[in-house]
Amino acid sequence: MTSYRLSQGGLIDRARPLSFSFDGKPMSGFAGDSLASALLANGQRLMGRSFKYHRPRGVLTAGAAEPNALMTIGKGGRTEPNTRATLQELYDGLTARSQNRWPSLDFDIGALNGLLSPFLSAGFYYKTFMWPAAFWEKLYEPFIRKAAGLGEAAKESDPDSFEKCWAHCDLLVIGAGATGLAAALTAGRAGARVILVDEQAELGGSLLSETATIGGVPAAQFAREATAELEALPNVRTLARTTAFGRYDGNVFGAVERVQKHVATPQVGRPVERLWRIVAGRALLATGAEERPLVFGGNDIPGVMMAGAARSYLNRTAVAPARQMAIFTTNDSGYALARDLEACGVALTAIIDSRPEGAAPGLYKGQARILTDALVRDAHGGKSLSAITIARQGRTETLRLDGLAVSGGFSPVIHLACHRGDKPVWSDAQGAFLAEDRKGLALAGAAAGLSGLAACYEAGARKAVALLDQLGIAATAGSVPTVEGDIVAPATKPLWSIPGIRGKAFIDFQNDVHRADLALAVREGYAHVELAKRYTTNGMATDQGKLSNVNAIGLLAEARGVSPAEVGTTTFRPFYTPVSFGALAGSSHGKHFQPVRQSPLHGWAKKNGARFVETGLWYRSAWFPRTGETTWRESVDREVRTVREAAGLCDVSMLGKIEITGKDAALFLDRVYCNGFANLPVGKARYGLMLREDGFIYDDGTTSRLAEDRFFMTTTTAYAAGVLNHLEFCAQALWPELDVRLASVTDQWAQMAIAGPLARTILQEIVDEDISNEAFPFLGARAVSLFNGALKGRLFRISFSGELAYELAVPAGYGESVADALMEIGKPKGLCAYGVEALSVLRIEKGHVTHNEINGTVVPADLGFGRMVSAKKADFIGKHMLAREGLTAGNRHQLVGVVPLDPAASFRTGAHILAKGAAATLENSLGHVSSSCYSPHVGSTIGLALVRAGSSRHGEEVMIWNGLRGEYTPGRLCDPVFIDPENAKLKI
Amino acid sequence: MRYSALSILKNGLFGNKGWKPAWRTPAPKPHYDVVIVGGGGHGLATAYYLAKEFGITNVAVVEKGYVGSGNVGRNTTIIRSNYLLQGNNPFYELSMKLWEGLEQDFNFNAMVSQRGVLNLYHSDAQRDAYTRRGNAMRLHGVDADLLDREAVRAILPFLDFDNARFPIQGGLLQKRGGTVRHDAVAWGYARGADLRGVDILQNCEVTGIRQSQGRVLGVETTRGFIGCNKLALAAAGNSSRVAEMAGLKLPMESHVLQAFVSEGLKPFIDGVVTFGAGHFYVSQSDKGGLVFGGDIDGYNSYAQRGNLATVEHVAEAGKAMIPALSRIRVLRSWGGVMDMSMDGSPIIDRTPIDNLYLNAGWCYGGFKATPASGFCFAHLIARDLPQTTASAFRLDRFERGYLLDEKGQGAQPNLH
Amino acid sequence: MASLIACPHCGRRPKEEFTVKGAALARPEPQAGADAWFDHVYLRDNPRGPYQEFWHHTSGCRRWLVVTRDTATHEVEEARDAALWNRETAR
Amino acid sequence: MSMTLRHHPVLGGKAALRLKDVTLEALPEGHVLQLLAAAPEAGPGLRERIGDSDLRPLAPGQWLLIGNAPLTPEDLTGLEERLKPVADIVDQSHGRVRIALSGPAARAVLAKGTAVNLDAAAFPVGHAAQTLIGHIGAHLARTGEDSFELTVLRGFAESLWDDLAQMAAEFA
Ligand SMILES: Cc1cc2nc3c(=O)[nH]c(=O)nc-3n(C[C@H](O)[C@H](O)[C@H](O)COP(=O)(O)OP(=O)(O)OC[C@H]3O[C@@H](n4cnc5c(N)ncnc54)[C@H](O)[C@@H]3O)c2cc1C
Ligand SMILES: NC(=O)c1ccc[n+]([C@@H]2O[C@H](COP(=O)([O-])OP(=O)(O)OC[C@H]3O[C@@H](n4cnc5c(N)ncnc54)[C@H](O)[C@@H]3O)[C@@H](O)[C@H]2O)c1
Ligand SMILES: Cc1cc2nc3c(=O)[nH]c(=O)nc-3n(C[C@H](O)[C@H](O)[C@H](O)COP(=O)(O)O)c2cc1C
Ligand SMILES: [Zn+2]
Repeated sequence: MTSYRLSQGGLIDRARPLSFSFDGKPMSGFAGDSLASALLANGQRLMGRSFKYHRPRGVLTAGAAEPNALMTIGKGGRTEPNTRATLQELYDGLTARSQNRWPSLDFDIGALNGLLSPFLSAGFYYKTFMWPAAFWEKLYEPFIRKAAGLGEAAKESDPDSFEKCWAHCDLLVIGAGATGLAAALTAGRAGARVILVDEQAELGGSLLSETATIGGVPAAQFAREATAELEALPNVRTLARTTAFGRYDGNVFGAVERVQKHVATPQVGRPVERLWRIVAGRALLATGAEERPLVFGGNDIPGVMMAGAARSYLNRTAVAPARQMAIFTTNDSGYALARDLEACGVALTAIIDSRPEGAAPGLYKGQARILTDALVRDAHGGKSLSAITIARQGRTETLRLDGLAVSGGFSPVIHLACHRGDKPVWSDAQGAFLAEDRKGLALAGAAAGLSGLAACYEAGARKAVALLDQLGIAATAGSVPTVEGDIVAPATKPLWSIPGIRGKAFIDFQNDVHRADLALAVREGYAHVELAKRYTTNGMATDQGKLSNVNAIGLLAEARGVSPAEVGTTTFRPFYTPVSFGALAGSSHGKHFQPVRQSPLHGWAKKNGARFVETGLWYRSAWFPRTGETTWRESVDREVRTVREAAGLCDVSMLGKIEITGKDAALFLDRVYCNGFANLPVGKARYGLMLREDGFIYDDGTTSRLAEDRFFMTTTTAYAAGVLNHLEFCAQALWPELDVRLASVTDQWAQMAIAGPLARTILQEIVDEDISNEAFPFLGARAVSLFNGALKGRLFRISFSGELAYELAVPAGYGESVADALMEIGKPKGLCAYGVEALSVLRIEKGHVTHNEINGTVVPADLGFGRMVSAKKADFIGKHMLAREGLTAGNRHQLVGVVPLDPAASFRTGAHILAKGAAATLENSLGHVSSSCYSPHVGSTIGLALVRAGSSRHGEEVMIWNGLRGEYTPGRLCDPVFIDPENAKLKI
Repeated sequence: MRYSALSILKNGLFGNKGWKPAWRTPAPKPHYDVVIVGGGGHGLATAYYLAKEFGITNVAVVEKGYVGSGNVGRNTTIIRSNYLLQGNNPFYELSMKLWEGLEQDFNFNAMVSQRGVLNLYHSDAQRDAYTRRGNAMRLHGVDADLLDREAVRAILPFLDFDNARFPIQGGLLQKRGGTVRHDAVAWGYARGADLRGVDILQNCEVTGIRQSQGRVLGVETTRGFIGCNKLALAAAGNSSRVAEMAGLKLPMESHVLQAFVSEGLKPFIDGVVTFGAGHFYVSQSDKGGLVFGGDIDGYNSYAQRGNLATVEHVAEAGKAMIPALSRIRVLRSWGGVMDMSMDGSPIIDRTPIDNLYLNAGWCYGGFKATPASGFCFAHLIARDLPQTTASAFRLDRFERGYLLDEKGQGAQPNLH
Repeated sequence: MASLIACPHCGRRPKEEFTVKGAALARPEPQAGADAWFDHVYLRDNPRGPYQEFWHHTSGCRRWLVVTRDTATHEVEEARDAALWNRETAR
Repeated sequence: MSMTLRHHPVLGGKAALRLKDVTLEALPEGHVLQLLAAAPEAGPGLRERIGDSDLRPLAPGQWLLIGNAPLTPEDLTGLEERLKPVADIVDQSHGRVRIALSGPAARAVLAKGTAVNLDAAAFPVGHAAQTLIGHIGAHLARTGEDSFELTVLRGFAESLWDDLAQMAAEFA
């Protein structure tokens, strides 16, 4: 055991012990521990295996950048692979498993890859595995795929819930360290609406790991007091456990709150994660700085750790990372750790300071040996650090120890400032990339390159004042509380390469990118920072290069002999840390993926035994099986026959319905339909074709004139929303001078088709007015009184089925009752309910088209509607593109009917049409079957098809080709109207 | 330098010091026979085939960024030839055939991996549309299978079959579809072209097109004027901007499409699956990340980055299709700018300017086309005749009314 | 952009509430001729920079807007009612 | 034929959901009239013509006139007459359904659905907006400090109710 729990100190709650397990081993920790600190406290320093070489790895950081200590936690549908042990709070019963090792973490066969590493250099796979060609998919790739990846995801669904939320504020503060707290306090006290987010379990940032005092109290206590004050302000919202993951246009930030990721069993009714979309007037990044590792041999051996992380484990969770430590630093911050280690009684062998001049005089008062102008060249050990080799003034020295803390300087955390494309700027003075303040967003504190608690506090307050000032909100910065015991670490010159390294010196720990890989990338011409990234995979692991990118840039700069400024960074992109699908999806999945839209006749259909089918957001009644009917076809055939012989009732409420009023309504319709509407008499309906501006048919439907200045339009179900948008476009953007007003009334009316020879007889029983053929002829449309004046409805004499038919619209709330009444009246006469399946058969028999035929590539003439296109009108939408050669050519696909030669044979929609005897090639395809069904009327399968020059091919024998199903049906093209071509039935 | 297991072994033994640059970094020559604008997949493939198949080697590819900085380096790597229309299908099948021999051809492992592309359907109408499509494929000799629900379940038991808002009814499978390692395609073609004498000029942005008497003389670039006998545009999302330098206005808009990758996982899903009830498609890279995407953001953009609303839509559809995605974390999102043409299909054609050639309008589907696009564009440039499978990709088809509109959405690019 | 569009009638609303149609172009006169119509329906300037396009506040006031937006930065400069645009600019 | 006609309120079967900090209830299906003026900028004179009914802005030149009592056809024709020529009426009494949401957590519940800033300063009592609540469009009106009314398309009413109930669950 090397790491261990200190007997006192820390912010953990020793009164609340928690038990958990790692790789099945029971362990214990305390409330306030992270999984990583608890593992360390249990002496478990080996926490994972690397991606490629399966190197043993321990925890390197105490935060979001952790590349090594990734584990799988949870069980079943709650399994979470690749969880950062550093950010996972410990809870009672937590189960954690290590990843990417076999058979065990301790003994991992994959580690043999390390021996092959000369042959597994960056990009080696692009150069081999090509022969024999067939081996790639059979052998090489499956092997590579098995080896790749880290954790294993569960295949079960998640039992917990997720949600989303919007929030608005004047000032969003991201990061709740000294800087962020100062900003939030300043803005909050001024009455501004503030949101303060921090990814940690508790607000305070590095204050929670700090031993300095602020305003006379320990830093952590100061943070807690500040938090309490903020939480008491009604205009401030504090969100701990919340990571701002992305900055989007309009200063909208995405953030994810881990609401219940720190509990064993989430409470039902509350989400486990919540996605916040924060609309920020102004935002302040107080996200701190990331400490940079140093690139020496064996820098990945468990026991090597970032100095700041070591401080955090020591001070915040009272864990000593090792028994015998050394510190390798390029700056003064290492001395803060030295002081704290000694205060905690951890042996400190040496401080290896790369600077010739060492630390500022008087900064360090401890006992450790100080080696200036010295470098750690190599670390040694297998699964645990055992020694380091130091190079100093040409000599080397080996120190035996079990812990090494490193600090290679700091990289401000500027990700969010760069998500909208802003490029960071290299600062030689800071030895780091900095982001500039932009409209809507500023950076402060360590995120802006500052060091020192007092300076950060002051900057946070000052920037908050400035940002609020831009919004016209007055605030004052107040005075900075006195800070004592802070070791301020001014920026120092970065140390990129260390000479004489023997072992592997890692840059990207998780992806196992080491120094030689970068050198190879440069040698092979992949020296551009983006190419080097892609060729070596540096920065592409789950930590997205938080620790590795700047070191890689520094090394590339050295190799290319240019400055880091010239190399530049790769692109910062969301997500700052990875975000779950669950959080991004919220509650929209499973049955709740999309809302349900319900017809007012849904209840009626259900009572009548309907089978439903999803159509867009609607559930439509598809057919109504009766006892004894075993297949859907039996029911549909019966429904079709009943309509043709007696009558049927069908729910057509989901057709789009648009009310059009205003004195120019008729003129407007004349412009949006290709056929004429201005002359439509009051009381009449007309079928209309609506084109797109490019001349192709957009939608069809009937429109009725209810009054001089009032029309009622129906659209297809699928295009209802689109047609209204389109009409509004025409009315508002094209012809605002017209007085035309549009309202969707789809939901206002329950609409039912009553079709069949007995339709009138049945309907007349509830309609007060005379609806005889004379009084109410085909295409009549009028308001009617129902049930002796009890209700007002609208009646349209239109027919999709080819039978005598009506569509009756009644106020939706009465729909079910009216349908019930009609069923009751009609039943003795043979009336049945019919669904969309029968509706479809009826319309195919009649040769009526739907969006199967109106597929966005047909013009009116293709469907036999050529004569509907008004030649008289000077203008209508689509008129001006119709004359193009390709739209008038004789060999266009045109609507035809198709039947099998053998009535017993059948075919399906989607089959292609080939000329009889033609070879089965795509060039020979004449078209396809767009709709098909079994027609009880014809006594065989029938279809509608779009076939080249189809209208002149009636009678031609063809092959109906469906290779996909192995069905090849000889057939004949014919007129698309299979029933009552003279339309006699419509007019009785 | 030939790549092989042996070369790896040899170099590995000597500290990997012997490798040479994959392509040279030449200075621009004053004049080339052909200058290709755009060092993406299409531009590089065009150069490669010009040199290899048509013997034209005095060629430069000018690229404003680094090789592969455009869409070839940011797409979701899906290849398939499941097209519907006669003007499209044979071309994409040609491309598939070229993929099938590509790596041996250019001696670079691009990980062409035919693990299958499955398009799910959730309604009879979708099934019928896939039947039509599958039959078009079959008629051209392309593999296609229509699977029912149980057959889909057998391959992908963890899709949401039981609690879905739009239950899965089946799917259209192209077994020969799959994925290819995107960057390797750019690098492989670059290396192959370079070996045959093509100059690849990175960090060289075309800023103007010099013309005289209706002919192009050459291009102004950030590295000076470069003359040419023929100028070929393959600038993907920036086609309108480059064409404008020659005074042409194109039937297209630039739109952003986002893509995503999850944290690395042990094998989770083998082939490519697309959701039919929303915008989502996913595959798993050989490195272990789930690579996925959805619909375009829907507004004109040159920004290479997208919107949170689209991110959410994609995740919603993803979890609706695969509930087990819930706890999987998304690592990174990015965007690419594509030219969305007015009918959703590409253009490979001459232009009204005599020696100016255009390859554009690939929308979100041009990666799979890379080999055939390069080959056919090279054919057109070298012979001044369209290659047969690409003969429908004409620039004047909009004006003449011969559209190639697979979706039937009409002249509104963001609907394709 | 955009995450948010400032609808002149409703205030700032998220992209989800809108439908985008594309370039805000004035419709040619009926007799404008084939070239003008072809240009209108099929050809686009597609600039990198400020751009005017039609957005419909579908889930809000249902007004069509003409939004001036930079296609490189996604910065929205202005959003005005399309009827107003039509009266003042389009003719 | 004489029949007893029954009106089926779409949320008729839903008992009010009373949680600790929020209450959700279906309002009576009275009347909802969509008023459409000829031009967006029209509207003056509206108030005088309709008396003190609850008039809520919907869009430029459009309002919803809302009340708990159903209107007879005669009432409707009367109103139509009175409003001419300022505005046309489209009856949406059956096409729109109202849900009330109240209690100290009402705002927090709605914030899970809508991007409209519900801060009292930005959205005071009497304000109304057509917006998306999650995936469903609805008209949102603030009727009190802690109370709101949602008017939604009939077909979506049940889905919206379910969503609201789910969004409210944590305030039980
Ligand atoms: C997110 C996303 C996912 C996609 N997924 C798929 C998929 O799964 N399958 C599929 O088949 N397709 C897909 N695509 C589409 C595919 O990526 C593109 O169609 C294809 O890559 C375009 O061809 P290209 O490779 O030549 O383009 P690019 O790689 O974009 O090449 C064009 C090059 O031109 C350069 N250039 C531009 N202007 C200039 C100038 N003035 N001077 C010099 N150089 C210039 C650019 O820098 C760029 O490098 C996707 C696209 C995106 C954005
Ligand atoms: N020279 C330097 O640059 C430097 C280096 C190291 C430490 N310091 C010291 O660190 C302190 C700086 O305080 P500070 O307040 O600026 O930083 P801090 O590190 O104390 O706080 C930053 C906080 O932001 C959180 N955070 C980062 N990104 C986030 C995101 N996307 N979403 C949510 N939370 C996020 C972090 O978890 C952390 O809690 C001072 O004491 C300073 O001296 C300075
Ligand atoms: C198929 C594919 C897989 C990718 N996998 C990863 C990955 O594992 N890790 C990563 O950080 N980025 C990955 N990326 C994204 C790239 O890092 C990068 O974001 C993308 O190529 C766009 O470039 P840009 O972000 O530099 O603009 C992947 C990209 C593609 C196209
Ligand atoms: Zn609006």
